[in-house]
Amino acid sequence: MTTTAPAPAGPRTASMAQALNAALRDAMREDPTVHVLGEDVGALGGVFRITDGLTAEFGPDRCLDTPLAEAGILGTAVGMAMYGLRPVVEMQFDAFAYPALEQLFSHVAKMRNRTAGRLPLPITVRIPYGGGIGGVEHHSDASEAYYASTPGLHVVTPATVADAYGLLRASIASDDPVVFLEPKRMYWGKAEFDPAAPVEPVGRAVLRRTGTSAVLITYGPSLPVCLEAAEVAKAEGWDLAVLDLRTLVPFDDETVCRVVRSLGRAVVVHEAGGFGGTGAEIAARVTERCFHHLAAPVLRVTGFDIPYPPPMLEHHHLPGVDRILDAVARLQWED
Amino acid sequence: MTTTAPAPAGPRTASMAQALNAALRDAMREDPTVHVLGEDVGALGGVFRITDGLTAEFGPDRCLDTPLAEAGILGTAVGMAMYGLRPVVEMQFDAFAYPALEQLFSHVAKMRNRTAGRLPLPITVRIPYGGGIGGVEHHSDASEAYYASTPGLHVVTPATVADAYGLLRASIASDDPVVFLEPKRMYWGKAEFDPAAPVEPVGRAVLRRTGTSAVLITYGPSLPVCLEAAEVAKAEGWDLAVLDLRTLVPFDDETVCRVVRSLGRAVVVHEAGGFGGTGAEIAARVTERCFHHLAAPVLRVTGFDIPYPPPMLEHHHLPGVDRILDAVARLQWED
Amino acid sequence: MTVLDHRHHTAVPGWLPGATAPRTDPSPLLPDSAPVRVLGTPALEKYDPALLRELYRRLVVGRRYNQQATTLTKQGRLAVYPASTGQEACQVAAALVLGERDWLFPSYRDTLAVVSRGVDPLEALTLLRGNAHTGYDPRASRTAPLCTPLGTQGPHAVGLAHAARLSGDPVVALALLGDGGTSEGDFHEALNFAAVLQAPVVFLVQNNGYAISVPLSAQSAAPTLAHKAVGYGMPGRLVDGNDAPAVHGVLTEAVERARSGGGPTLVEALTYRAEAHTNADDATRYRTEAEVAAWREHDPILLMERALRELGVLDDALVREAADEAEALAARMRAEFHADPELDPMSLFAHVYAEPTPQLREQAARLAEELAAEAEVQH
Amino acid sequence: MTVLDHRHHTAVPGWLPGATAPRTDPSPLLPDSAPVRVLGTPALEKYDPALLRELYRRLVVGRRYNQQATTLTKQGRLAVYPASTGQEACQVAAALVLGERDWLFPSYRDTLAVVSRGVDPLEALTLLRGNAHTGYDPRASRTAPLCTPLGTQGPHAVGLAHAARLSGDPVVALALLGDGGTSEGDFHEALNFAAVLQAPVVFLVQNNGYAISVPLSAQSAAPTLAHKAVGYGMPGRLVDGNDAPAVHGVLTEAVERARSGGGPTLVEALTYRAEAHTNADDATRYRTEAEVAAWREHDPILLMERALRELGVLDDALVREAADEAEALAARMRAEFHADPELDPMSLFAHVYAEPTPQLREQAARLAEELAAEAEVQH
Ligand SMILES: Cc1ncc(C[n+]2csc(CCOP(=O)(O)OP(=O)(O)O)c2C)c(N)n1
Ligand SMILES: Cc1ncc(C[n+]2csc(CCOP(=O)(O)OP(=O)(O)O)c2C)c(N)n1
Ligand SMILES: [Mg+2]
Ligand SMILES: [Mg+2]
Repeated sequence: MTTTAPAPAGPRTASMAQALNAALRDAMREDPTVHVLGEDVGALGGVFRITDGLTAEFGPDRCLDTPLAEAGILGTAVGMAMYGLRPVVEMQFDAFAYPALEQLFSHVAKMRNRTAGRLPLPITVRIPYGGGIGGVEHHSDASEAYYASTPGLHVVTPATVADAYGLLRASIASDDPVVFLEPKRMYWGKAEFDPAAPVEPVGRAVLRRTGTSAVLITYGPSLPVCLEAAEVAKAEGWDLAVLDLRTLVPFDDETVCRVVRSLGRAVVVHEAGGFGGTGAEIAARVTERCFHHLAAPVLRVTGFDIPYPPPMLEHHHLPGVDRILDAVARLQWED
Repeated sequence: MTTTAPAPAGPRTASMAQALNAALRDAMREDPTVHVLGEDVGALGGVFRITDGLTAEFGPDRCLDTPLAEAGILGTAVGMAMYGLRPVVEMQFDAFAYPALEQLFSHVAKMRNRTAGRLPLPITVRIPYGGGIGGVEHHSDASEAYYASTPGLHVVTPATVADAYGLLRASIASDDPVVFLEPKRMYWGKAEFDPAAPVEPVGRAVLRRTGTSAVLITYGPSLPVCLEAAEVAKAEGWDLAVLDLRTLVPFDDETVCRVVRSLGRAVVVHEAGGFGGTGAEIAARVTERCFHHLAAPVLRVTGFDIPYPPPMLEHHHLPGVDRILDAVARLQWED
Repeated sequence: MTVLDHRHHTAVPGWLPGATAPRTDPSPLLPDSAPVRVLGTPALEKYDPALLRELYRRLVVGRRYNQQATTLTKQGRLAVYPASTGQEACQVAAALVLGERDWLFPSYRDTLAVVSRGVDPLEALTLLRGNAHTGYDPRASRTAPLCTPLGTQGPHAVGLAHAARLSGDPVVALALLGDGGTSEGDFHEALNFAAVLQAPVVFLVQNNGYAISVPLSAQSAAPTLAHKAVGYGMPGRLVDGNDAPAVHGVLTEAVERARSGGGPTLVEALTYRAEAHTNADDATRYRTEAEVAAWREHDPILLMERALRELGVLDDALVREAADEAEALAARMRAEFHADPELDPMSLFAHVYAEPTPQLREQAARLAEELAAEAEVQH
Repeated sequence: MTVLDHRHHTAVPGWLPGATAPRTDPSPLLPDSAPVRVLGTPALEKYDPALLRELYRRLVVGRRYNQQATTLTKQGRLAVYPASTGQEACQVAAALVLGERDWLFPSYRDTLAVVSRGVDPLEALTLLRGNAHTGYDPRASRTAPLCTPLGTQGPHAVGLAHAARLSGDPVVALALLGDGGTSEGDFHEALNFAAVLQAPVVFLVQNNGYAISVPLSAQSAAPTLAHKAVGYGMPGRLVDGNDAPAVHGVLTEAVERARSGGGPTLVEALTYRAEAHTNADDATRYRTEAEVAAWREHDPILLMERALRELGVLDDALVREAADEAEALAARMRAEFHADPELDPMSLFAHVYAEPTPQLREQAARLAEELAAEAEVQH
């Protein structure tokens, strides 16, 4: 894996990994209470190099290589936050955050509430999630539903280089705990971005592509797939809008419902399994709020309800352009 | 707490706690590979007395008081199942199953799949769940969404004394892992039941009350509330059907859709928070499959999206008859 | 003063770790092996009489607190109460060894330690009364919320102590755990992080012989729980947990070591849960009256009284003073807990996030409507 | 034979637990303290020459296996390969000490132990090749799936051993873990359950100095990882993990103790990860060439060759035999892994449950349609 070179100031072309690294570095420069901790975040810079160079610049106390124990890492971060620090925790892979779920569900998500607001926990938990990189089992789970269904957590997931920087900065600045889900297969994709240019705030969905036929509602790793599908759909005579949620909690009902009401047809796309996935919540609430504007049921295009497949079979599991277009075709155009 | 007296054979009046105890005892009598393990399941008989008398009858090897560590308990059960035993694990309360979530998600749910069917894990994980008993924080979580959204697990939850016995027997007999969610506030309610009388199989929803106006779709602790609501609704001129899902995974699309299509109006009721709750999946899939039969959107009546409240406030959180009737009233009868 | 006699203890069923292996002074096995006092306080003379009187006073008040809370529970004024009766020496010593700016990380059974630290019983008991989760201000009282998920407060104590150390702030964190809690993975991870980070934290395991119904022998096969320190490279101490001056002495040593950069210590205090696990528990199902009776001989207040009388430190004035303070506290508790607490249903939404989400605002509005409607009906 | 010299080791940076404390023979601190061999095998003479030859043969074949798997990865034939190069003594000894009916619980790095047990490389490597999760039959081979979530296989080994013991079946379970894995809560819970249940299980911690980039000194402050045994009341053993006969000896003792009802043992084998964590890792970021070079002096095969020559056990015939077997294995691996594996997309639904749910049947039907459509296009 290559080095995530220290980010120059100002507008630049950068990969999402570099943007995340820049966000951490800038946050640590601006706020001495920001501390990074996790496995291999020090000399190695993390297995994805997101923390590259932080220990060199800020020292091992600010960017700490912890012992190998996720509950211990998150539980230690809780104590650090109780003291007044702003910990940013790195979980190495999605499935390796599971040992920390008790700390997350019973303490991180609840501490502010159980202390009547006296003990907020400004903790950001960074989790590389999802598949598409040929990872072996336990390295590709799309685990967002566990977090999104837990009151007390914000759940944020960027799908662009600019959002990677902007949303991570906002998450670290938040006084509430944030589960920050990084679409690991997008780490290496590059784009122009300017750290100084503000992004839409946490909690706001953004229309990545306008359209007149129907809207694809998605987030994180599925955004590029949806944009590609929208391109291909033109040939079939469909002009598809693409909406990037960016934040699963809090959910942007206002924007989502505005778009759905105006178009009357929607497909939700994510790579996690469909059953009990976040797509269910999106489809259910959109239907509750926009029922009489819908020409067809809100359909879902998701991964199958199976454990994540081995690398050589994962492409059969992940929602692709064809499955999205099939769903669009089922939006009862004849009506 | 009182003793769960050994169950006599044949038809009887019993509490759900007694029926569950009888199911364990009968399973252990019939199958020497059935082993119970957990915290305080021995001499104490479990904090809810569900395992009362099992160590006395079968000895400590068959009903084992373990050290206090839930990941260790479930992980040990995995190894026992690998050897050929049929472990039944008791988690003491819903939130205390969280330390075992990594074992559950990464091993229990996946083992059959990751070994191409060569290493099935016939493990039943019993979890008393939900509120309504005045429990202090961490003792009343409705955590079913975490399990229902995890492929590889069956998720079963009884709402009657007969089902408590029948579904637990079926779950223990299953060659797949089952998360068996026990509505703890129903433990002490008594009813007539006959262990010899078979119940509908796992995976089948049952209509507890027929009706002509709309259907309340529910499960576990919310069934009595829905039945009461249906009674009260008569006064308002609504004849409500009540459907008890009994099993969240696998989901009984057939029965649910048949009922919804015939009535055109449905409300899903559960006490877990609404956002990302199982009600979202139910509403989404019913809408996908029955869209043109729906006179109104499928509505949800759930707990709030908050950490479980302290005992003196929990009744404000739990869905009650009024909230259910309000939702029924919003089913656009004027249409 | 009275000495714990192990031959006697081995006679107590269900108490020992491993039917065969009797507990012995593990000093030689413990690192940094200053002799581990398990046989009671050697030279009470070396203790400041003022401290001994203070410990006595707090023990007496603490016992009364436990009795009153238990009574309030019987009267339905508390939802549930896990009494620390019999463990008062650990509870008051834990409170007394901490400085103003130090932090305490209690479990659900440690409300006496919280009250002994100065938190009002009305605030310390909201969790068990059922009107609120945490009733006191953790920052102001430097006391973490009562922890129910076992072992999980261990890493919190480590993180706070570590953060303080990084800031050059001489704060020590003291985490209270039970014997059962030592089996949880979080206990292991907390001790390992503490040792690796050399965090100024002290872990006090109150080994009261049981985790609800499970005896120590089914919880651990270690010679003592203090031996667990060895595997983390930190000092371990075993102390008679019913000997208040001994507990105070061992904890003071550990706190001072932590404050002076010497890193964490694991202390095992041998004590006994004199009451059932909680009022909801039926202890007769899993332990004998003989065992309970044997431990009455080792009651922390009994031991303290005997010792102080021998030393001539205990005069009638002190006895009366302590008794009066205890009664005053009990009276205040009766008065305060018999009044119904103020409850605000809308508080359910107030602190889920810094700002309620749009979804929570909708839900709060719905509840507000319901409450208004109910109020209507009342008129 | 060559002896590990600790003054030399202390000169090796990043390797020791705690910058200051050099590792010394911890025998006096370990319970059941038979001398813990950390300084190499004392009396090789007492070993059966046939065993020594067998160990040598397996070491040579094992090294070649690691080299070939690494090459296949460079050629894109494996998705990823965590080499056990430098740890072959632990890998082959672990395989050799187990009886037919015993169970092995390997981690992702232990495919050599799995192959050395008799599983075909083609089946042992499916996880890392990417064509399937577990390629072998765990029941038939008495080998659990390669475990990736660290420490989680510990409780599995305990449960299986416990179940076998209850059935009067003389099975022993051997769990392979890394130094980093000892920090996980599951490691703690596994050892505690094993000791309390007196389960016939052996925990072998291959301490190769690193958890990816994190040196042992940042992982634990314990004098040795073997010391962790003390806190569970089980014997701990520290052994030169590059000394194959020594590892074999210590494991054999532990397996026999377990089989004869003596309960679990924790064995720490001091070894070194000669390669990067995996082919995807860049070890130059966190360790020096000097350190790697120092450890080449202690290469398990080097040590074994020297020792056997001294004993006169190593003749040219054995050297040739081992080399031929190694080459034959490598040739077979090249042939087998250069062919593309058979893949069945529909297998994704076959084993999620004993019977596919109605939902999975629907989803399988949809995929089948897609595949049929694609097939159409191909024609
Ligand atoms: C993670 C977790 N599992 C289970 C429980 C349920 N529980 C509450 S108290 C208790 C026993 C605790 O024993 P111990 O740690 O010795 O503390 P003690 O009650 O003796 O003070 C158990 C099992 C819990 N609170 N948390
Ligand atoms: C629970 C968990 N957390 C994190 C990881 C990611 N990870 C894979 S290997 C590794 C290092 C393991 O080190 P060690 O236990 O010493 O074994 P070694 O790789 O040295 O053989 C880590 C952190 C994991 N696999 N599981
Ligand atoms: Mg206890
Ligand atoms: Mg290692």
